[in-house]
Amino acid sequence: MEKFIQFLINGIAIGSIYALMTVGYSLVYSIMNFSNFAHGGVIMLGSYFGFFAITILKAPFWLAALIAMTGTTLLAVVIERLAYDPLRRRQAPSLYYIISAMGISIFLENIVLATLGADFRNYPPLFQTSGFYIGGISIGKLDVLILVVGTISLFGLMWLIEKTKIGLAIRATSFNLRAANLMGVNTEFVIFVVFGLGGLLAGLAGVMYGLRYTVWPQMGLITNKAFVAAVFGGLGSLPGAIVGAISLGIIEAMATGYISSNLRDLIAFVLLVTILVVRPSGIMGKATEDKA
Amino acid sequence: MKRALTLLLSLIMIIGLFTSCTPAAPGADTGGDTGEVVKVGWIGSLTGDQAIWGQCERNTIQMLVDEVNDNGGLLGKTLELVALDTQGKGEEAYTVTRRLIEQDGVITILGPNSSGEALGTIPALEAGGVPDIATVATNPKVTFDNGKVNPYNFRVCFIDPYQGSVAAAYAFNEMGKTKAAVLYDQSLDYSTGLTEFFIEQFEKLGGTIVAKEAFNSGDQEFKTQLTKIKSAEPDVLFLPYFFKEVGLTAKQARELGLDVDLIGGDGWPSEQLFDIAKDEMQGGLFVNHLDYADPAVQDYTKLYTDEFGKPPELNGFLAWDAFKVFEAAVNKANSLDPEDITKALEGIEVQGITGFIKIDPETHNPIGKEAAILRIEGEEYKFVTKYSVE
Amino acid sequence: MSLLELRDVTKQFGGLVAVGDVSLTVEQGSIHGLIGPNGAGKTTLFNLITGIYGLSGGTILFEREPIDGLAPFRIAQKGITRTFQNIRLFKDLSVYDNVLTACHMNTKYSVVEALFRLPARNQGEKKLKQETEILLDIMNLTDRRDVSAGNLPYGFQRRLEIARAVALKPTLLLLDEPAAGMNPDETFELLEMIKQVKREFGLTVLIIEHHMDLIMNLCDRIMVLNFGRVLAEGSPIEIQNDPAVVQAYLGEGGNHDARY
Amino acid sequence: MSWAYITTVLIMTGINLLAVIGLSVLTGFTGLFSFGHAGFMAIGAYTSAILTVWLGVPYYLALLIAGLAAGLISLVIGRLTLKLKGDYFIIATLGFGESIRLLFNWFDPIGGSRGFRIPSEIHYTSLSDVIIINLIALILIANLINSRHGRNFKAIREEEMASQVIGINIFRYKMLSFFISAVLVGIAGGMLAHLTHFLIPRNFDMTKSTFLTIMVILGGLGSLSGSVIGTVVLTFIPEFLRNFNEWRYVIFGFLVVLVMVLRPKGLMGGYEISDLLRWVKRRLVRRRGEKNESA
Repeated sequence: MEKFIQFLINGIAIGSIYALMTVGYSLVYSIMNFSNFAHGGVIMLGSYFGFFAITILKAPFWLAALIAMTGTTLLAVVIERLAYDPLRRRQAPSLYYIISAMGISIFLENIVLATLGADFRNYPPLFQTSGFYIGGISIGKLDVLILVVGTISLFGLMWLIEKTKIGLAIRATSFNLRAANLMGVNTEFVIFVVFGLGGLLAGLAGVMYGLRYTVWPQMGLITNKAFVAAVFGGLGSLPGAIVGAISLGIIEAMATGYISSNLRDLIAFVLLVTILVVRPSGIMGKATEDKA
Repeated sequence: MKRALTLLLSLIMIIGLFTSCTPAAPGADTGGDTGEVVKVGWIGSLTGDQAIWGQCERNTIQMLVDEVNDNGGLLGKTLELVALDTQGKGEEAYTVTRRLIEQDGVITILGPNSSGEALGTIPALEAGGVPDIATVATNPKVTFDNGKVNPYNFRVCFIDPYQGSVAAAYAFNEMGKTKAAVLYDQSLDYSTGLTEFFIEQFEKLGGTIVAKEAFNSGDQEFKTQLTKIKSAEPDVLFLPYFFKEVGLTAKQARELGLDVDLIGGDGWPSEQLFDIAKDEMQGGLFVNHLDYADPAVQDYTKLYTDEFGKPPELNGFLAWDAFKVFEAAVNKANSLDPEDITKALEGIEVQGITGFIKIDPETHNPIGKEAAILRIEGEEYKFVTKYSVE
Repeated sequence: MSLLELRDVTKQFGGLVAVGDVSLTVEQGSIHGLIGPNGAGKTTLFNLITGIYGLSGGTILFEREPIDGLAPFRIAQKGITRTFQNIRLFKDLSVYDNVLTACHMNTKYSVVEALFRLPARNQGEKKLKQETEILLDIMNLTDRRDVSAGNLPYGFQRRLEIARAVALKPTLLLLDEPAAGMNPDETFELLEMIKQVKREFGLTVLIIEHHMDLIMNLCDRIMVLNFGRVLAEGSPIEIQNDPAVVQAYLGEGGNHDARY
Repeated sequence: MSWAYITTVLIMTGINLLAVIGLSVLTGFTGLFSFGHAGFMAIGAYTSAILTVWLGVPYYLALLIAGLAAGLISLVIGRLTLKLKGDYFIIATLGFGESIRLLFNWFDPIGGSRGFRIPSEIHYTSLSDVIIINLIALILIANLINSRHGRNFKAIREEEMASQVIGINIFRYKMLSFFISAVLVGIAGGMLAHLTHFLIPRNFDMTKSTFLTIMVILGGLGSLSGSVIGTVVLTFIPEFLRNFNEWRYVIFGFLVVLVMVLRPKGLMGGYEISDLLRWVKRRLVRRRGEKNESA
């Protein structure tokens, strides 16, 4: 039982990191209907921004996070302008966006590699790495921090989307971009904001990830897990993204814990396909019938 | 119809753009040892997830090539290094090796920095008749397979079975450990190799493996595996992989309250290990090629640090030795012909910084290299003892 | 003889009844009109007949066999095909290829025969090409056979969609607002064309349309839907004189051109 | 450039080309995107290697069986995932590719993550093998594309619902397309295995799948000649860029985005070389006509 709870806690801890990544990706998906494979690259740069803010600018942690988030927000918006906007003007199918995103991702990873080198970089420790202990169960302090920060920011995002005017515009646009445009929503601006928010979350995810682990050019690959999590939960659904990410974390922990650490990812994949066979739009995704 | 024209034009432009690049690239002429220049190749990861090791090797060899040229060159000729990226992939290593041999006309290839790449070079080297001296390719099959030696593959590092057995024997015999746990990277050949031979040796000596858990390259979260390991109550934990994951493992293990002795292989030593988990790594023991207190080691470390602003990774030392072996072979053969160099390499003896190297003509492995056991104390790797099995 | 029969057909989305207890009989060889205000459930009915939506209740018989629950392509293979309100052509393919693609069922050569260009494939292709050319002629599309479907003028797109549907050699053709967005001349031309293909291919037609002229001229019988339910059913004369229809649908003054 | 090196690059190009022809059927003609085809490549590579090394099966037969093995797995995976829409399918294929790699890493009898060596006495993939196999594949696939079955692929790419109502069993055709692509990619894997004579699962990662897909897209969706050109250009570009080492993929990534932005339909944009020749011929005829008139 103690072991089960420890596995559960481990699962939630890694799941909350996935969640931070998944939500930014899913948000962009909900508007643009394509998988933004550049998200991982932006997260990676967020990690670097935060790292350099701390080590070179000697910024305190909260300021470094802020700087990183500002940086990635700008980066995400610039990427949107340069790589996606021209495609949108041509009404290119989503395949082209995905390839463009792939190109960006290759570019970002390798430019960091070429300029900063392949070194692993490490955030100075924020706390000692002892955990809290409850009985024999350990809870990492960083995990708690990530969970708290993650929850606050995700609730903030939900509030923004549910309660504000721009949130309404985002919801309208995600429902139907063209119709929203006809209804007088400035969809250009909405897209701008959405990419900005995606970048903001990527920055936060990057800093948290860097703080928890290390920073290096290939770290963006971890977002593959976030894509899987998003599909688990249902693409384009924010609650789905969170549910999907946390469940993926727990599934991985349980598969490692009770079945085999060798086959962890395989088990996660089999479960993913099983869920998709039963619910083709994920756990929380809307099952849509094609309109004729 | 205009579209068809733009299409044609863009095609021509793109092709034109890249063909025009070629002449600008160094070493694109027909190669061979024309005139006073002779080329030596290096291959390895400059991109991809093992780039950190490849970059250090390339830097080291460039440094050595410059030094040779400052001292009058190799057999009177200016040495030129052609260093090419493999992205850490076997098939890329194959293409790159062919290119170095056929186009650049290199006389010997140094590197690569992993077995996965080195195994890809075998057919290319056999087709081209040029020797390769691998730096850190520890899989036995690189030089010797099914009772047959690969004629053109050599190496200066010791092989997986040796390291794994040394770690196991040391843990059992010297540390008195009987219950070992292993965490390993199942997608990394180096890690699975060490694991296999560690377990074999440890069980042979009479110890038990109480837990064997895996992860995949790219993973950074090991807590669940460590939770399982903790509940198996081992008295030693073997971590046969590279320092980034080693540091993270140590951190997470301590967080879980898993206070057990750590032991590992030559993937450990790096300045960066201390950035990740200095406190958590204290007292950790690992098998290595060299003693860091050795003056030769310190000279090189200083030279490298002065030149590149950061200390070398372990691969740098082996790259150094690979180059020295190459240089010695050329001088012994007194020839710049690849076949002559290959012959000279068999049985050559060189005092490297990772120890005394003698290439066994039967297996093309260095023989008599003793493993060193080092302990982490503060920010230093303290030499404990030389150690060997069988 | 009844070709298509709907019995108490019902479709609900969530709790919302889009089509409720609709019964309808379409006679072989007739042209049957389907009218009603926007949102009355006309297109939904088409989606139910062609199998794009599943039924919530009732049953659909085609040539006296139930077809509900079959996949759309099976229903098409049985001889029911359709056009779409918001034109769905293969936009990047040429006019010729659009029709040629739709002919695919008129020959049966296999994948292996295709891979190796065996005689069966060559004969089949020859036959399809002839059929396509004939059809393009009938639909007056031969001049534009190499144009991408997406680049055709609107009226031609509608026409091409009908040509593509007819290429299947269906028994029953469902037309969803074929005259939408056309000017009176084009509408008239379309009317003639529908009559022609019907005659030539021995079709039965079920048509949704807002152009009252077209409907009243073309149809043998008309069904009026309102809020997903049948409001009236009868000959064009009966419908025009039905007080419920006049009140609910044709509105003030019985203006024939009124859209809603 | 020396001929031996060019030969090497040409063989590489040919292996990539076969895989790209396969993916072109799936992505270019049927409009389905897969990030898991490296998995099929791995299956083909390992199957052929096991056949030639352990069972002494001749090279060409081993390739054929390798292709069929990949095809067989594709039918199972396709059955489960081809009903999924858009990005759900993409992510599912991504998961499949990673899982296959994991399985090969884990499965020790064929070397696990330490790789599988093909002894040097076994046949090496040669330039003529590559040319023969690619020619056959190109002719067969061109035949298929120019048939009712090929047109059904394109119909599905253009408009799924319209395809259904003209009686196309879209699931069956997607399966067929997925199967064909897996077979060709599997054979390409077998050729690759017999070129480097060494197999290691980490070579079949997602980057590989992405790279193949990028070749299809840059060549132009729905154009076989585009795929050929895309493959040749994209295999040669990194070779020319080799001396840039670390900067190579920076430039490559930039180029990918550039092409997408400037010419999103790819180099050939749905046209075939034959269309281009026809167009040039028509221009020439017209010009001659004009000259004659003015004379």
